Amino acid sequence: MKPLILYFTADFPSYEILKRFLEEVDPEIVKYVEIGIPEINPLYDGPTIKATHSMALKNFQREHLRQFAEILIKKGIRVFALSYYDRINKEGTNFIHYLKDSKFSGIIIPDLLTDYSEESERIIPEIEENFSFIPFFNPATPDTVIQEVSSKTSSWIYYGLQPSTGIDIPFDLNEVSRRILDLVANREINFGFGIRTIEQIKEILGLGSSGVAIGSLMVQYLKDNDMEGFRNFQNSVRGVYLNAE
Amino acid sequence: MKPLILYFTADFPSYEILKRFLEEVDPEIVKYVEIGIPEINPLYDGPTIKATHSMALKNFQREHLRQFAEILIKKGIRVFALSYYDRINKEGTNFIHYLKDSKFSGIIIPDLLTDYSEESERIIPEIEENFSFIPFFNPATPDTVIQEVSSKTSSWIYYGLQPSTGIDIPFDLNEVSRRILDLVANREINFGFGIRTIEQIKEILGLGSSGVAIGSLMVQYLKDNDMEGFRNFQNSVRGVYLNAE
Amino acid sequence: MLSTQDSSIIPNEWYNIVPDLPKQLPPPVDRDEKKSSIQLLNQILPKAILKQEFTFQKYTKIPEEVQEIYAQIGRPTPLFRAKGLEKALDYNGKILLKYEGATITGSHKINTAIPQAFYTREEGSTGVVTETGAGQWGTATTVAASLAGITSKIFMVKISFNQKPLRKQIIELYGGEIVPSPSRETKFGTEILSRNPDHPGTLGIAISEAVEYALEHDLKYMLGSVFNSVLTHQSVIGLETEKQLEILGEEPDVLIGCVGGGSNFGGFVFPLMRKFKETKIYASTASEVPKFSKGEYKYDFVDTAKILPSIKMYSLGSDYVPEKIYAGGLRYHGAAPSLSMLVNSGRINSSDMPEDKVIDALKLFARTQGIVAAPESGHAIATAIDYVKNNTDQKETILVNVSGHGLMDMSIFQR
Amino acid sequence: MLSTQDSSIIPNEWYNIVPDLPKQLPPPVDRDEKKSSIQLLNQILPKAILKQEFTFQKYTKIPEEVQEIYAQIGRPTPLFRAKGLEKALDYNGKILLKYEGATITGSHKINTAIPQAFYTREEGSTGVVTETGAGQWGTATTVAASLAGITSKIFMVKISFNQKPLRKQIIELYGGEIVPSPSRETKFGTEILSRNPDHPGTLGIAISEAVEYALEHDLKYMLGSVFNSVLTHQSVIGLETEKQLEILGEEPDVLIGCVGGGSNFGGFVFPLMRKFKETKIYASTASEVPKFSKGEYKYDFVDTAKILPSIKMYSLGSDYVPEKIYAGGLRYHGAAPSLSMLVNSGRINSSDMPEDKVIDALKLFARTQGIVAAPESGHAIATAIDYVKNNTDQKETILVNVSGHGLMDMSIFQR
Ligand SMILES: Cc1ncc(COP(=O)(O)O)c(C=O)c1O
Ligand SMILES: Cc1ncc(COP(=O)(O)O)c(C=O)c1O
Repeated sequence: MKPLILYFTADFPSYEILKRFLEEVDPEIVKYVEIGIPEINPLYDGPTIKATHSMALKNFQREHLRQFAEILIKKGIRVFALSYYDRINKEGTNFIHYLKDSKFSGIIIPDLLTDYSEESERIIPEIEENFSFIPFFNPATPDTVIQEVSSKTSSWIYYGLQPSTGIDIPFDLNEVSRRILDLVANREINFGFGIRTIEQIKEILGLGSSGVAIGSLMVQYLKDNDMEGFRNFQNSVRGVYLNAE
Repeated sequence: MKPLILYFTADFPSYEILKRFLEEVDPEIVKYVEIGIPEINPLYDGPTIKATHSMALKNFQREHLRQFAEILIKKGIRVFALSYYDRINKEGTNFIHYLKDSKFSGIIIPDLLTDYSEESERIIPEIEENFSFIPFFNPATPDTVIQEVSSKTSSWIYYGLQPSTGIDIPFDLNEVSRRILDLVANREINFGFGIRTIEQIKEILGLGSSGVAIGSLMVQYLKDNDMEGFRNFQNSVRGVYLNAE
Repeated sequence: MLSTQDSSIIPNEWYNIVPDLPKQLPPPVDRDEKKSSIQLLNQILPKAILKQEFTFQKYTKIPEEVQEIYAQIGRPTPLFRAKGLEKALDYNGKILLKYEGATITGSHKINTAIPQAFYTREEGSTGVVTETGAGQWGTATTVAASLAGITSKIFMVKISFNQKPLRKQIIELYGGEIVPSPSRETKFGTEILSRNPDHPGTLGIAISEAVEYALEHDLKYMLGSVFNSVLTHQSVIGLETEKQLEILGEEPDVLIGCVGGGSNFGGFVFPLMRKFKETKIYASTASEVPKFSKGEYKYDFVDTAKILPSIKMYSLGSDYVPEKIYAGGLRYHGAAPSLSMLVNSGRINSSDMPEDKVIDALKLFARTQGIVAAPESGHAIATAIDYVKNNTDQKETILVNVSGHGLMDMSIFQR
Repeated sequence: MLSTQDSSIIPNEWYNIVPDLPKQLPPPVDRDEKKSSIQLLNQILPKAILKQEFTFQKYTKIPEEVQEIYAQIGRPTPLFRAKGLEKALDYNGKILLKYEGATITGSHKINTAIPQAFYTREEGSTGVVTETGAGQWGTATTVAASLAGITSKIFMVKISFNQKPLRKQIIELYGGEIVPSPSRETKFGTEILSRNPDHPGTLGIAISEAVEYALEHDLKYMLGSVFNSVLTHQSVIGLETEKQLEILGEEPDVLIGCVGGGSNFGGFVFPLMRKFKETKIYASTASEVPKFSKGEYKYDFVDTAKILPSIKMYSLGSDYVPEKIYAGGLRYHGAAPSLSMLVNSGRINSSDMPEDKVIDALKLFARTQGIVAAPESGHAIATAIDYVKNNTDQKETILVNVSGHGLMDMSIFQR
């Protein structure tokens, strides 16, 4: 089955609630989970996710990450961290080691290529040495950057459908996906950022070669601690996935 | 030899002086003489000739025309009248008959095609019935008019090098003559209006098919009653003509 | 090649209609027995212009440098289909526009200014002088002079000069010298000022000053319209249009232009009359200056000052002063001799357009075609709109010359 | 075919440089946690524009109607050799000019106004709203709206509105509605006027009013520069130039343009950078607004009013107020993100030009080329002249974009 990826901000809306949601994640359809590390200014997240960061920051403890990972890994789901460059920079390789020790499979750094492209030349190989760097591309990523960064990494690629998530910017899925699929053939590319309906998931899967990452769409369930809603949501997605087979 | 044509305004500067000049006209080189009938407003004459008209008007008597003609015809020179339309119109066929009786060979009406083109359709055939109508064309005469009027007449054609005479307007002889020669082949076409030097006579003769009419160039000799000058002038022209053979 | 505009469309010969007229053109004449105005022209015009003026060649080679400058100032100007206007008028035929406003000085005037300045320089004169009323002609003269590398001096009617500071700015920017007329730079102007220091000036006075200045300083005088040589230079408009029609595969049923002195009209229409012999033709004039409908076809002075020769033309009298000034370029009392003859013979129709219709036409044109046309050109557009309204079921191709843009004349919309 | 200008030169796809940049373009971001300015754009921009703004396709098809209107407003604009200027500078190389002043509104602004108005109508909105400072953008907006058959409303900074009555006239003539800002037509304006009835207005206030008005009346807001979609539309300039260079058989060694928000510059230079990888490139700015030499490369607000998103660009700070106003279009505090990135990376050089050099350049240009260029474009010309003077023995081909004509801005020569 094609990969489905769920995104959660660590400790949103609280340590306990998130843990319960993670336990509910269905390994039959979810292949990876991304855990976002809360930030003061998550620049490239849209307002929905941004709001989760400011709430999560109050609760966040680094140790929780290991616990979240444990829950998922037990079910056979791989876990990836999503962190802005600032934290990596401050905590240094330490942080990467911690993630690796905690059984995270890799890390996504959404602002690295945009705002720290010089640093990226050094950091990507460093990370790749004993961990996975998941390239985060979007329609604004230049061809040359996509080709170069892809060639320096081996894991899957996260492709944001737009430069910021959570905002209702119109785009033409077909157009937006064509370029990346043409540029990086034979590689797992999962699309995310700005998926707003179950319908769209269907559409994206129809484009052929990729799975889907979902974030903003689940925030309301977490906020409301609506486990029932989350379950139904997973089931609807499963329906779409099965149909797409 | 190619035709040389001299123009005199009747009774300028006086009946007597003009008579003496006409007697001096050299039949070896002069083929035709034009006699202009004085007018109050000889519209298409330049200032030099215009001035002769206003002087001549005081002296003019119609009967003199016959006497001028006689002098010339005796020498074998043909005589043509030059008259503005107004007089023809006022005096009617009478005037034409008078000219014919006086042994004039034909008439030139410089304003006919320009200002009385409707009337010309009637008048030209009328004149041509028993007299000669000498078409007066210039660079402003349209192609169609040149062709039509030429076909209705049989005598020689007077081609003015510019629309008014006696004024130092520059023109390209070659350009100006080419059109008329192309439009009316195999016809005697004499050029006049605006010939200001003996040199130019040479040039015009060099163009091939045509003689030359001279007017303004002689006015000073008449005014000064300078018979000597006139004789020398005729001799210079003869020189040019002989060289052109 | 100077430009990638298709410069093969720029003609290499001007066309002079005179040899193709149905009747012979009455020549310019002197009416003052004491001084010859034709002799005067001889002193103040370049020989090449005089030659063109008095000995009519059907085709005159356009000097290569002039062709190059034509390309530089925006020739060929566009010919395009006015789809917006057609739609607004709900017209099933076609409206095509030749747009002289696309030249860098914004009107057709530059088409004759360039060769006149060029010949002046070729014949060794160091500069040109002319008069200007509204300012269009003065601007074209200055640009042409600067491009030819000679000086230019413009006598501008004082009242206009004061009302239109932009004109002073642009003429100076282009390197010309501009003086309000009457001025103290000529005897004639000085004399007028000594009698009335606040004299507002007239076009006649400005012409007199320009001519005197040219004579005194051994400069050449530039002719803005009416004269046949000017119409000949303007034939680039129609000659280009002819080639462009061929490219578009169109044939016009109706030709329309506006008439001040007749130069844009003649330049546009005459070359096209050769091939399109059956077209209907409309010359649009201002109702305030109804030269064709109320004027007489006679010899009259070219200029109010009676300095230049007389020519046979439709004229309201050289002293005629129209009331309004909203289309400065159409205030002239007469019209070029060749055009006058063709109106007189019935080949060309005339159409008087009142101010309100012209303003409406200009507004509609701006909104549907995006172009602010010159008030003068607005007359041609108004006549075209009128024609369409009176012939709605026809599916004809109407070809209109839009002689200039109106960006410097927008004050007319303030009323 | 609408026109006999060689319309095959008009491109049928716009080019967006973003996928070809050396680094990833930092996206527009929100900096206010309470309200999302990106969400706001979503409400006031046509979907098609938003799409172009946020999901970057290297090539976007130009809708056929937009291509037709491009032809109607004077595209392709000419590319020609500036022989007069070369001669005056005694330069042995070549100077080529792309001249956007040849469009009917006199500058490149119309290139983006047309598609924005078109998409607005296609998506069912009945009109557009925008702000204008000097008036160029307002005029282009109104013409584009009228040609698309929708309404336009322009909030013009009150002090400019009072100084430039021509702009009001032309916008109304073109069928637009123009209001001095602050006005009583918005809550924002009303509030400002209640505190100070004589408030002269600022561009920030005008933007706020335009945005509020668009929201309240369900209209679309038009973007004049800086945004990537605008630069994409402006790519018609460079794409045409590329084809025209091919026709002329020329290859540029140097590219020069002026920078306000960066739209004419980006539109001109970016498409050419694809093929001519070794060219030297100069972005000319006003010494009074030295955004590249004195500004910082950082996230900053697009507009003084802080209503629109923040973008990463060279900026003098969104509160920066330059002293002088002689080149209104270059007063903007920042520059488009893609252009800023390329200046930051060193690929594009910047050149600050002081007023006196620009005025001299404009004069020389007028006299040798016959064109009154816009003061903004005068910077590009001045930079080109400087380049020639510093590289006299080179025989290079210098290609300059002249973004507009200056016929409406001649007051700058009065001082
Ligand atoms: C734009 C424009 N059109 C037309 C005219 C009328 O002149 P003409 O009839 O000689 O073309 C003028 C004269 O100033 C003009 O400026
Ligand atoms: C003629 C002209 N050129 C240049 C500019 C600068 O804008 P941009 O840098 O977006 O092209 C303007 C802006 O008003 C302008 O009117």
